Amino acid sequence: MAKDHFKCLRCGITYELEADPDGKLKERICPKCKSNSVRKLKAQ
Amino acid sequence: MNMQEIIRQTRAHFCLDCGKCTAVCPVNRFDPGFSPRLIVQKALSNEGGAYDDARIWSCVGCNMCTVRCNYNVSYVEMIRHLRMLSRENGTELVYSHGGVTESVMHMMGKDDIKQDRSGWLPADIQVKSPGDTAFFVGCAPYFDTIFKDLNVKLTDGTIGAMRLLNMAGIPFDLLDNERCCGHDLLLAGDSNGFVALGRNNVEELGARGIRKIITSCPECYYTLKVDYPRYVDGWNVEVIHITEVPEIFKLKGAAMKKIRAAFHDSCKLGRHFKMYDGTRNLLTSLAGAELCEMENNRENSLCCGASPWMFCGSVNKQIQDERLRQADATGADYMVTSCPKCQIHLTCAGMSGDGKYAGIKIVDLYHLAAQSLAQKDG
Amino acid sequence: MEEDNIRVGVFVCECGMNIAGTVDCEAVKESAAKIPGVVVSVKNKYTCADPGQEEIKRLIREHNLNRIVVASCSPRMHESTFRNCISQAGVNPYLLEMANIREHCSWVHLHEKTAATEKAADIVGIAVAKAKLLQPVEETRIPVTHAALVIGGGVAGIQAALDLADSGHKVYLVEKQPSIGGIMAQLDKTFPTMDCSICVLGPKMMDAGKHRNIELMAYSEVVKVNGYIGNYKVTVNKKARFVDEKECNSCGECAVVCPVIVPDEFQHGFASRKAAYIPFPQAVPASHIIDMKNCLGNNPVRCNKCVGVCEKHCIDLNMEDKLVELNVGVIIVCTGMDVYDPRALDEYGYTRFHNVITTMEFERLICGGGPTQGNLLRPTDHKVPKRIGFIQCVGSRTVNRGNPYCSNVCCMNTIKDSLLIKEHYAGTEIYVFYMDIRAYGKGFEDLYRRSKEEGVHYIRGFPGEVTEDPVTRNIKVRVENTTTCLVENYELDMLVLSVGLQPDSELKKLSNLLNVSLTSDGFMMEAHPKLKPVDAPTPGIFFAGSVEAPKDIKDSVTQAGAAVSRSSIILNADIIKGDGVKAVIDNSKCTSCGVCAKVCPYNALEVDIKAKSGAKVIMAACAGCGACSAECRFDAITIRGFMDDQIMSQIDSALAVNPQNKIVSFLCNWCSYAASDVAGISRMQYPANNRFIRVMCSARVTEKFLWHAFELGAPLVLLSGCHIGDCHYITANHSTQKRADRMWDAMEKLGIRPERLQLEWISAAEGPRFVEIMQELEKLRGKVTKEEIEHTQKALAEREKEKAKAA
Amino acid sequence: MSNKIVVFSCSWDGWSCIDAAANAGMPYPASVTVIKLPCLSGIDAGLILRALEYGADGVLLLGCQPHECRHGRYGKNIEIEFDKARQLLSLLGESSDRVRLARLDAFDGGGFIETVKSFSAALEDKARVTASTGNKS
Repeated sequence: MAKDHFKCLRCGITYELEADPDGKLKERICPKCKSNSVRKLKAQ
Repeated sequence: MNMQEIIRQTRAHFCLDCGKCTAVCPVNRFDPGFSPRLIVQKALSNEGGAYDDARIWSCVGCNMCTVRCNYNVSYVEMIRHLRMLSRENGTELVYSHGGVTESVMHMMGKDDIKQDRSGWLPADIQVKSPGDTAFFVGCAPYFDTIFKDLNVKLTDGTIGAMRLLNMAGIPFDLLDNERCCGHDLLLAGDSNGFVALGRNNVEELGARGIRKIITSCPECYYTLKVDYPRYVDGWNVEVIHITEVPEIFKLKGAAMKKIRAAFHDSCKLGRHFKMYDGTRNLLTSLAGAELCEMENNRENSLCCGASPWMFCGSVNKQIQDERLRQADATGADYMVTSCPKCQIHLTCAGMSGDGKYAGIKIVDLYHLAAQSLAQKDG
Repeated sequence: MEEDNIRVGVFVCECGMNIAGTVDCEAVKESAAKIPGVVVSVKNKYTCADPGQEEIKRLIREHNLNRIVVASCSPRMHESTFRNCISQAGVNPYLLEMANIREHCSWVHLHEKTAATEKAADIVGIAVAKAKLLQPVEETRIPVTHAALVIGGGVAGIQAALDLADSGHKVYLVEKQPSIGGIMAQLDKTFPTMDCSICVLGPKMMDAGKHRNIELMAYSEVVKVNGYIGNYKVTVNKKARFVDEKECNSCGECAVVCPVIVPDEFQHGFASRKAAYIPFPQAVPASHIIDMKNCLGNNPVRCNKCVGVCEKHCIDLNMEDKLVELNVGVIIVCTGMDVYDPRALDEYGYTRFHNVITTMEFERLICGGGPTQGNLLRPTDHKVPKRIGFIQCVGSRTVNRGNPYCSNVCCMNTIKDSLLIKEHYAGTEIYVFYMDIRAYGKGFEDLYRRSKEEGVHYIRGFPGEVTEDPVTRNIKVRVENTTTCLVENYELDMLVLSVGLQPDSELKKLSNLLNVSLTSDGFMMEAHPKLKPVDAPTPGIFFAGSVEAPKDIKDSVTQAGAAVSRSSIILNADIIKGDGVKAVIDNSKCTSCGVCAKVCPYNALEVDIKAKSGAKVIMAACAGCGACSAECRFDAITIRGFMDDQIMSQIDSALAVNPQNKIVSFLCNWCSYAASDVAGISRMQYPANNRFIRVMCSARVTEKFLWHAFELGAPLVLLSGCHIGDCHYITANHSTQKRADRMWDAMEKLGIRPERLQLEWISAAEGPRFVEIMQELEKLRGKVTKEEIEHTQKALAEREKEKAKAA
Repeated sequence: MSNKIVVFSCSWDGWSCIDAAANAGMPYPASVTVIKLPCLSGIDAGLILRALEYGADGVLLLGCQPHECRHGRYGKNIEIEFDKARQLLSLLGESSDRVRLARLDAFDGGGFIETVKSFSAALEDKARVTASTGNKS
């Protein structure tokens, strides 16, 4: 399954989520600090 | 994993308590005390102690419940997690067949063994070594020995599958030291045993540079494709089932005398992967058989009645008996399976009991197909 | 843009001790007085009170002031008060700027008086900077076409059309089928009162057909919708029915001679009709129709029998579809729903066993006007079934073949059906297989109790699959009774699948025509689920009935009334006034690239990419979010009241002194600004280093603004708006997220830490979260070093140079 | 001699040999564990492999001569299972000689000691060979 990688720009953690096949925009919330300053990292 | 995580992962909290799962459960048909719904409800309750309920060991893992469930609650996964918890809490298992399969799987999980993995291989099978694609044989050679008394030849099926690949010009390598995929250990809740096998398979494949696996065994297919990515570190191999190799279907068969065949879907290939047509196409176009569907077929197919070598009791025998009755009712010449274990269980059921269904000939799909092609060539 | 004769008046409010208790208002007044362009700076105890307002008016006159800054509370509190006030003094109300030194300052920095005073002076400075660039704005005035379009002639549409027509408005009622009536016309009885459905609906249908204010367009479909609130242009395809509906007196002679026999869809295929037919006896318009798909008339050897037999000569087999254009002010959508098709759920055997039927089919079988004259006979042998089962939730509350929601009407419908059976055939055994009975409405529980009193068996549990006895054709089910935990077996003569409701299969198409959104369930999305339940987000479009969610008749009728009431507000006005905050195109810069039209959530921009004629704003449709302006790469779009230069100069002012200590935050008007007000009202304390700039929507914030802040040495910038899904401008904040992604990438390329641009969604209720974010931001600001800021400024200067070179 | 040997002994002639050895004071290594069963026909390949899986170096099946079987099973079943176990061991790449089937006459204490000793020696030899070849490769 395709994964999207994210980095929280507030607390710095990175995490991954299963990519939404529809590509629908969803609110990003850092699982640790609940910030929305979450950057989607480019696929390596 | 704790109960909360298990509930979340299996979507058990969505259970609507509607009872559809129990109404379709083959085990419940013959053991009214077994209810997938109640196991899930028990897991959801505050006590969360469903794992010490002895009934969790009765599930055959056929996935009928999940297919019917409004919210796709993964009962089979739930059962597996409960079994793991139960074993972590010291439950000793009663295995059928004197536990020989479990011991063999455990011994295969040792790092320093050197198996004889090709002694049974006929000379005409062409193996391309080295190569980046491997044919995953599975445990058929071991089963041939263990179930010698049933007079089943499970390697015929795997050899058939390899012949088909040879004829279709698909090159494949064989592993010198292939381990069991571990399906049965995992489903029996033996995660350590499973991981030991997985780790050794990863090493073996890595050492040989294998990038892709073709297999004909439905359970190997499921385990390598679904469970390995989840539970085995370093797994990075593409897994396809032999019915997903398009070249196979270009072969021309049907030279044999027309036979009538009742096709028995395996739970893994069927309900888990919804692959119903590839096998049937092989049967009709390559083996040239006339397909006779049983009363329960495709998604509604009845399980062969036993899964991970545990608890083979009266309930399991009754499920198998019912399946044989359905095959008999079609009046077909053969009952065709695509899974070595279905073949073992149904053959055994046919031989036991009052012998009413002893006459049903149970054959492997790939064996049948390869035979038909060979006769045409010859 | 700055005019020479800008004369700003600053009015600093003490708000009793609310502001003066923390902020030194005298000092704020003094510092404002020093800003160039400020002519007067005064302070007042309560600026909003009469004496305060009088002073503003007096000073406007005395000093000829033409820009007013009131430094007091949140604009959400008193902006309209002061706009009124200055317009009374002859100043355009949009020449006012409020400096929020209460909620944003005195209340949230209670213990830092020096810092608070400094911040208040900054806030006033930022307001003056914007005020100097304010331009007069005229509110838009939109004339209204006094007619309404009602799409869909089910019970909701009929009710809406009648109510609007009765209140004197012209109504076009467009119905896809040859007759109005919808699903209600097919029902036998209605719950909970057990009224005859067609008996109560029939008269309403006739009224709608005859009303002088209603133009009924049956067998017609909306094919195109243009325009905006008050001025919709709608094209309707009036399909040929091959019978002049006005002339036809439904004598039925044509049907008698017609040789073609086809299944009757109204009777769900249990009866047949001719190709020349009337959909049902009570149909409105009461006219026959020729079913051209089955008519022989199109064959070379013409049948033509009907034409010959029609004495009134109203049959014309050469009739063609006609496109009709309508001008309407509002549109009410009442297209209803579809019934779930149980063929996908084949374990219930609907496709395989004839004695398995759906609830809709049951309605026809039990109805006196149905194919069996109300005799309940089972399909295989036409015998009265003695044992009937109902399976509930077929296609509802599931993600596995069906829909995830509760379909709302099926429980009550089954209860009603069970009573109908008991009424006609008292001895019938009835088994209802259910998981929850939802009898939530007025009179519903009574009906449920009556059904139980009549001896209907309610069994909690669903059959997993259904089989048929090949000889008797009886239906066998195996079900776990989940209350007793025992699996039970039932043999039934007939099984009724209580099918759920789902969105009309063509609703997606219609929603595209109307530019309205659908929820994830596929039904219409409301402008606000609680407070605007019958408004579409697009102004001037309303809905009623099951098009919004599965509903029973009563709720559909209630909603029709609500939609009519909302529509009347528009139809009763000659002119509707719009807010002045709108997009404005500078056609000299526009390249007609079309990007703006793509991001506009309201379809308020028209761009002819080929003709290169420049973008055009449909003022009535524009809501002023500014997404277009921020996306335009050519600076060709700006937003009245939130112009680029105004915001740029606010940034200049915010960072004029000690930029390294400050955080620039862009707050959207509806959510994050409201949250900042909540923090203020609740006296929650946070660091005083933040400088806020209000925009209507976070989507308005151009990359240019953000770069500008960094150029001026801002250590940290916050971009904030409503949560995704809650945007006041439908989906405008999706542009914000995408822009933040682009900014982060660009910053990284330039060697600027992306962490310095923060993005937060803060709802109007999240005061505490707002404060927490302010505190977190201050921590992040502390980590930005002087060297880092200098490096950023250098990098950005390089970038500018290269850009200039490239140009 | 430290090979761990598990002896599955039938409770008739097999057990009588062990008894006789003990009565005659004939010693055998402490690493030999004896498990008494009613009859060898109750043993299946699973049990044999389980002993090996759990760490036994060898499994010795000790029973009556076929015609002496008190249960009338004549040792057919045990031969099938013994064969299965040996075959499975070779499939696994192990020496099939790790399992040995011995049928002794009643009270043959010396025979029992002889069998255990030769089995142990054979296992020892095998282990040495494996170890040396293992070193080479």
